[in-house]
Amino acid sequence: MTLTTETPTPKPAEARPNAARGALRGSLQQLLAFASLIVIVIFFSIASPHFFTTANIISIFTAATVTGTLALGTTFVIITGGIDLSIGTGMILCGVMAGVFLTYWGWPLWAGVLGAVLFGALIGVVNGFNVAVLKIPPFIATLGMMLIAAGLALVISGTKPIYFKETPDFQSIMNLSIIPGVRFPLGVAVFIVLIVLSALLLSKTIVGRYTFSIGSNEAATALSGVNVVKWKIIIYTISGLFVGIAGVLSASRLSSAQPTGGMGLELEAIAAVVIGGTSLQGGKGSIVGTVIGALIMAVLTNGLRIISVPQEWQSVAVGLVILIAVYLDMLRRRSA
Amino acid sequence: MTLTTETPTPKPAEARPNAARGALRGSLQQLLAFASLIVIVIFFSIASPHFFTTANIISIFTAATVTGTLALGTTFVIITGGIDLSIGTGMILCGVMAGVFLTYWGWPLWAGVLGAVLFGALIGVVNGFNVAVLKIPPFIATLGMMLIAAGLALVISGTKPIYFKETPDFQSIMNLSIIPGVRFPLGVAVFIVLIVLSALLLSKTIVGRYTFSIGSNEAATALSGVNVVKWKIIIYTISGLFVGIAGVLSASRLSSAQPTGGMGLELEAIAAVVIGGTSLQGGKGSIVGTVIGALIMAVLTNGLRIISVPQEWQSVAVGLVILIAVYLDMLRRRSA
Amino acid sequence: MSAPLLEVVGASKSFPGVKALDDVHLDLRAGEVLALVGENGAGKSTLMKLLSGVYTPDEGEFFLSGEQLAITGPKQAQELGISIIHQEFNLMPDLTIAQNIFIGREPRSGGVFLSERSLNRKTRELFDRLGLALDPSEVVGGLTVAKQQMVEIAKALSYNARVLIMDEPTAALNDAEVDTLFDLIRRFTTPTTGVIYISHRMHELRQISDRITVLRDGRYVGTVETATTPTSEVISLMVGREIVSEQRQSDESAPRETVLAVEGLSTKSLLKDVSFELRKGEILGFAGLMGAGRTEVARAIVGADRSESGTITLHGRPVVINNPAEAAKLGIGYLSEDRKQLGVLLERNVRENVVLASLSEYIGALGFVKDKKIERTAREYVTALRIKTPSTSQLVKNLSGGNQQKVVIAKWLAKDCDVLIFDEPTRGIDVGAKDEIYALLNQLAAGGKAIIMISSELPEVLRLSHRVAVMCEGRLTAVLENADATQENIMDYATRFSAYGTVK
Amino acid sequence: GCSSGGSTGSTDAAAGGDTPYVAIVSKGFQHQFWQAVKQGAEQAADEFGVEITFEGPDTEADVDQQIQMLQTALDKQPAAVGFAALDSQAAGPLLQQAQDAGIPVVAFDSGVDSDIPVTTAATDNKAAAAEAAKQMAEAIGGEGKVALVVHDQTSVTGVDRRDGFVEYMEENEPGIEIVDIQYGGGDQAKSADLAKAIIAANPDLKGIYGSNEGSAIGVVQAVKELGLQPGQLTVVGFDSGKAQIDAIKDGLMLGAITQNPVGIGYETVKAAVAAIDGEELPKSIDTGYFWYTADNIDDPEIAAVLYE
Ligand SMILES: Nc1ncnc2c1ncn2[C@@H]1O[C@H](COP(=O)(O)OP(=O)(O)OP(=O)(O)O)[C@@H](O)[C@H]1O
Ligand SMILES: Nc1ncnc2c1ncn2[C@@H]1O[C@H](COP(=O)(O)OP(=O)(O)OP(=O)(O)O)[C@@H](O)[C@H]1O
Ligand SMILES: [Mg+2]
Ligand SMILES: [Mg+2]
Repeated sequence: MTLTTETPTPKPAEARPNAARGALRGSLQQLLAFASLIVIVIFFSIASPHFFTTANIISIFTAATVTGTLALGTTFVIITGGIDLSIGTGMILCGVMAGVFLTYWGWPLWAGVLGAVLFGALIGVVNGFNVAVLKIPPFIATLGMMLIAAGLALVISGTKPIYFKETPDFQSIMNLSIIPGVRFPLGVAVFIVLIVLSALLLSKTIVGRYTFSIGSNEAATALSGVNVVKWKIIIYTISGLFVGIAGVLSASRLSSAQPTGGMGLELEAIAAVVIGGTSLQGGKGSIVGTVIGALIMAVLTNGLRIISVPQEWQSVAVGLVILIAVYLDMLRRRSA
Repeated sequence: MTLTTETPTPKPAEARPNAARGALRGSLQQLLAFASLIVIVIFFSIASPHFFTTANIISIFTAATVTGTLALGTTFVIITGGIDLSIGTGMILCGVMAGVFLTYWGWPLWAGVLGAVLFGALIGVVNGFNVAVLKIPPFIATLGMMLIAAGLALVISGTKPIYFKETPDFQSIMNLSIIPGVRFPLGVAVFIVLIVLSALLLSKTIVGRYTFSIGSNEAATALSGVNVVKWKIIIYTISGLFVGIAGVLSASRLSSAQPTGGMGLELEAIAAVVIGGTSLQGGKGSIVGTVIGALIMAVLTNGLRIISVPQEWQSVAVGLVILIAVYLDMLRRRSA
Repeated sequence: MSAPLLEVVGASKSFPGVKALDDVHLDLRAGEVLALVGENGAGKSTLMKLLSGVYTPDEGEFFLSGEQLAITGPKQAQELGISIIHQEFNLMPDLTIAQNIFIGREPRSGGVFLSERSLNRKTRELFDRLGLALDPSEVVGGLTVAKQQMVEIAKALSYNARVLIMDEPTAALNDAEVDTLFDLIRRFTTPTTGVIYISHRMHELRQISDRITVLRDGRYVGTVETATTPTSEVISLMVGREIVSEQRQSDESAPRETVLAVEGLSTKSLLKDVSFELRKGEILGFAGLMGAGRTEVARAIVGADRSESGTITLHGRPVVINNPAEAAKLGIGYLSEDRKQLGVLLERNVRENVVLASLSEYIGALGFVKDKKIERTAREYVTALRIKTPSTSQLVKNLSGGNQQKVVIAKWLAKDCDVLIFDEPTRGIDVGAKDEIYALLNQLAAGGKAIIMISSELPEVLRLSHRVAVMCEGRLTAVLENADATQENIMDYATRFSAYGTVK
Repeated sequence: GCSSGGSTGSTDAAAGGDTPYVAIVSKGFQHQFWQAVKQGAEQAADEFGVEITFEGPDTEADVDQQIQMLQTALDKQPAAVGFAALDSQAAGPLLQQAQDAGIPVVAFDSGVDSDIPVTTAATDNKAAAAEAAKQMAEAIGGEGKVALVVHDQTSVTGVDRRDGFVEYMEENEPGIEIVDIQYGGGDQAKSADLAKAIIAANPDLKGIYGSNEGSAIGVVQAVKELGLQPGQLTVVGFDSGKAQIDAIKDGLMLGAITQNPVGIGYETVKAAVAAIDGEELPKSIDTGYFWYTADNIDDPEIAAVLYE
């Protein structure tokens, strides 16, 4: 005997999401952010002949690489219902550590890069520990880490930029042109690989499953026998790994480890994630969305500069686009 | 079997927390933050003879006034479970508006000040509208507003500071010494009045009750016939009023409306609120806590400078204190 | 006889200021269904949480087949073979049914990647075994409460448990679904397994249980054989007094004025042309199967959901209601069925919850609230509804489910509305309290209020309603006078439409 | 001409109209100093008939943001670029790219550590800071404790203005002790709060040096809030702006160093135009600095380089 033979069978009027609809809705959501992106691109292409050129498109991707990498990692954290404010200054600290390993300590290139990335993971472990074990709310745990990382970057570097004198090749990581003739930088290729990896991680692996599960209902996930503490630490560590990679990419791009800055980058990355349809309440989100969000931010910044909008108006424009993009997303969700 | 007719009377084992205990618990929570504050004050008093002097204590209060005012207003928003990232740059914009009203448009002092404060309320209304009516998540709605306000401050001022040439008295609002001999500035007195007002508002009025209700369970509050949309707009407007007041105080202190800065101040204010025991999940919080939180931040910054800790270490120290203070608060709550 | 399957000896558990369990004993024999009953707050859920590793006991020993257990956590309890369906849902709304059921036990392909296909296949196998018709890839958040409950049950059964604990599994189910559930339980109980079954529905105990253990005020009262003990005796063991047996609502023929008239109410998702009138002083019961649209009618009336068309006339005047605040202002109160999500402020105290809907009546000059008056009102309702709480400043989350429900009722009583819509007002409430709530509803109706009462329990509908409205698939299929209504004809009207909305 | 700092007209020009387009990427745009540079650049743009855009990062810590701006500027294929590097090394690959594309680069404000720029229009910040130190030493009679409130810990200007001051004192004034160096990010309120802390910790402090407009005004603010008598504490500053000018006139501040920001902007565009026309340029253009006090503040030569 089945449940539904007793009750009236589902009828068309019973507009409830089913699997097919769910999938469609998922892609619609990305479609909407994607549509925003297309609209913005078309607008700038009409407004300036310098916008839609190979060189400028590569510039946009290059600009999106560092923030985008941060956004990829923090997507995991946000889907758990957390937040990571330490990614901006954490990235700066990882860049400084790359400088320390390579220039001060003379490690070989691969070791220094690996070391910096793992240092990012370490920041993530500490964040994860503070959030999962000490139960400090993510906003505060990572706000504290944001300040600590900013301070440590200055302390460790001696408040001076570190140059990669010993390993001149370091700058190739971001800048090496891998397609002769078109200036397609290696860093952008790295970013694309990271996108694919994180998409797989989020949608096809157990980490991804628990990321969604924790964000959806943490208590229930724990009651189901999942070691939520362990997995949360792992998820923050993943975010930290991306912070480390972003630190290396950014230092490589600047051919130097700058000990300052990074503040505000976390908000940019979070904005990219949310524009891409990931909910700050947790439980919902996608990598594709985050990539589109990061591209919207990068295109907007670049395009406004290309069409020479006075700089003071640029921040107004970005603010408005964030509001409109997320509002449209809300509208769609409610009508769906 | 016989039918027993006794009604279940409360038994002695049922010694459950009563009103008095609840109140005690509330004050214990503040006690803990207060204890942290005392420990920090004692530490610095021992470390430097210059710390615990009348002049320096007044300096600390002066430094706490602007951030503290922002923190008071944002306490309401945070208790509803929201967040307001626009308070920092919003404050800058309100200062600029004071300059526009008083210097460019030649309004009388009272009108210009009122205008700037109401302009802050207007920012709050827009935030409230975006959050409550358009249902944009508070983090994003106010992040957008943060960027818009930063841009508008530059646009409106023409990227120049505005000086209060027409109304030299404007600077008295913050700087006038109201107790002869000890240089107790009027601004600090204003701050103290704001503390009392906001404490009354939060604990004794209908706005305060609904602030807690909405933060506790918004859907249930709405179904109970509370016009949640209206009250949320009101609550964001209250935060906006405090932003306006902070803008006036800050411009008055500098005798000029500076069109830049303000970014990062929102995180400082939010940190003060959270250190004071208000939960970012909403539903819990107090003004006393926020004031203690703001004082902890101000004492820490001042004290570290007084004992000449190298500046790069200061941000590490503040980060650590935030983590420790909130961790201790968590501990206490769990054991309670 | 050999050792019982599961034995609890001398279990005690205190919360700050509350002794929830005091030296409780319990034994579950292999192959039986043991019912656990007691008033709201008697400690049933707490005892089960000790068994499932959610709480650690202050005192007490547990034995499984004679072997002493040390239960350290939920996962370990599951591994020991103790599976539980909690009173509150524990599902991840953003995941699919299959993902929910196998959370923590995902099948993997090649060691790294998850295989959605084998996950769905395993789930379908489970459903086939259990006789459930659910789509494993559906997202749980979009399911009805009843279907979510079935997912919970399927999840608990998917562990090869020896002891299955069910904490009020039928609170959200209708009769047909309850039958399905009982069928599952009977299939589950083999000579090596046992079920502990908690419910406030007395007639269910007779259908499913072998023995009944009674708790009162955190203490063990006794265990009786179901077959040889009359229900009235179980009830008096539970509440320590006699409950008047069921009686039908006497029909009053005097014509009364219409308070609320609903004409042609339709919504995008479900409702089709719903029209009815509600009269002063009457209780209009709404019956129907799960998903028939009763809740949706209520939500559309108070403006919690948008309606596509339809007019609402209140006291003869047409009104437009856009949100619950406007409804409340017009004197229409809605008491929702989902207590935890939509009813109470769990983190606030009893007092604040009681006056939430009527707070504007407690405002003095300058917008200050009158705390003393609030306290007086709150205490009044705590006494009147016999809400079991040490004081009005107790946080609602620390009350038992039934007492939370009473707090929600108190909230609407304090508001003094002309029209009250009670959606499943007795869900999760013990027999004694139910009786009190029935009396209250009658008293309110007698006092001139117009009441809509949505209930999935037919006996309750029949007992309380002056008239019974029956819904099926978003349509109103009948409005019956109490005298004409029987369980049989209500069920008939509730299944009036076959598939795709055609009339039978 | 494009005088309003980047009207959309410049794109058309850059697209191949006959007016050459010069993209200027500075170290900032919000502060008065940069606005004055921009003003000078616009003056020259009008005079020489070129289109310009002027932009800079939000703070002098945002090296990355500046690099993005330079990249975008190059993508617009300008006739020349004016560039004030926050970090020369960081800009290396882009400068190379500019050179490869045949776009001349004019460095301004501080030197770019590279052969690529055709010339550099700048103030010697270290020498200017040393001048401030010299004036301070004279005012306090070569003896006592002094402190610094610096706007930035890592940027070239911040470091040069700090080191120029400190090194002068160490080399020439054995009687003067530097007791504290704090960084206020150029934010007035923050600088005021930290100056107050320094004064509280060192009651016998003789002087404070503020390394840019915001820092200097912050120090003045601290003096006001503490109610110190004029002369009790010697304050020297850097840059101008109304508040600083007023403080000097009121005697709260001894004097300040001013660069010639309008001149920097003007010379940068002028040099860019020359480079576009293929003219030879000197390796560096010194735009100079001045020490001004209440006495010489109204001299035409000084008044011309101050901005309000
Ligand atoms: N976490 C807690 N903190 C404080 N008190 C609690 C807590 N959990 C339960 N209690 C109290 O313990 C007692 C027993 O509660 P329990 O939930 O076990 O009752 P129950 O028998 O399941 O009632 P119901 O039938 O209403 O579900 C109640 O008085 C309740 O208020
Ligand atoms: N917000 C919503 N989104 C999607 N479907 C909904 C929504 N609200 C209600 N429904 C669907 O509308 C139908 C009517 O549900 P409703 O709750 O009104 O039924 P009911 O008769 O009260 O039954 P019960 O409460 O016993 O489940 C259900 O199928 C439900 O899933
Ligand atoms: Mg229970
Ligand atoms: Mg219902």
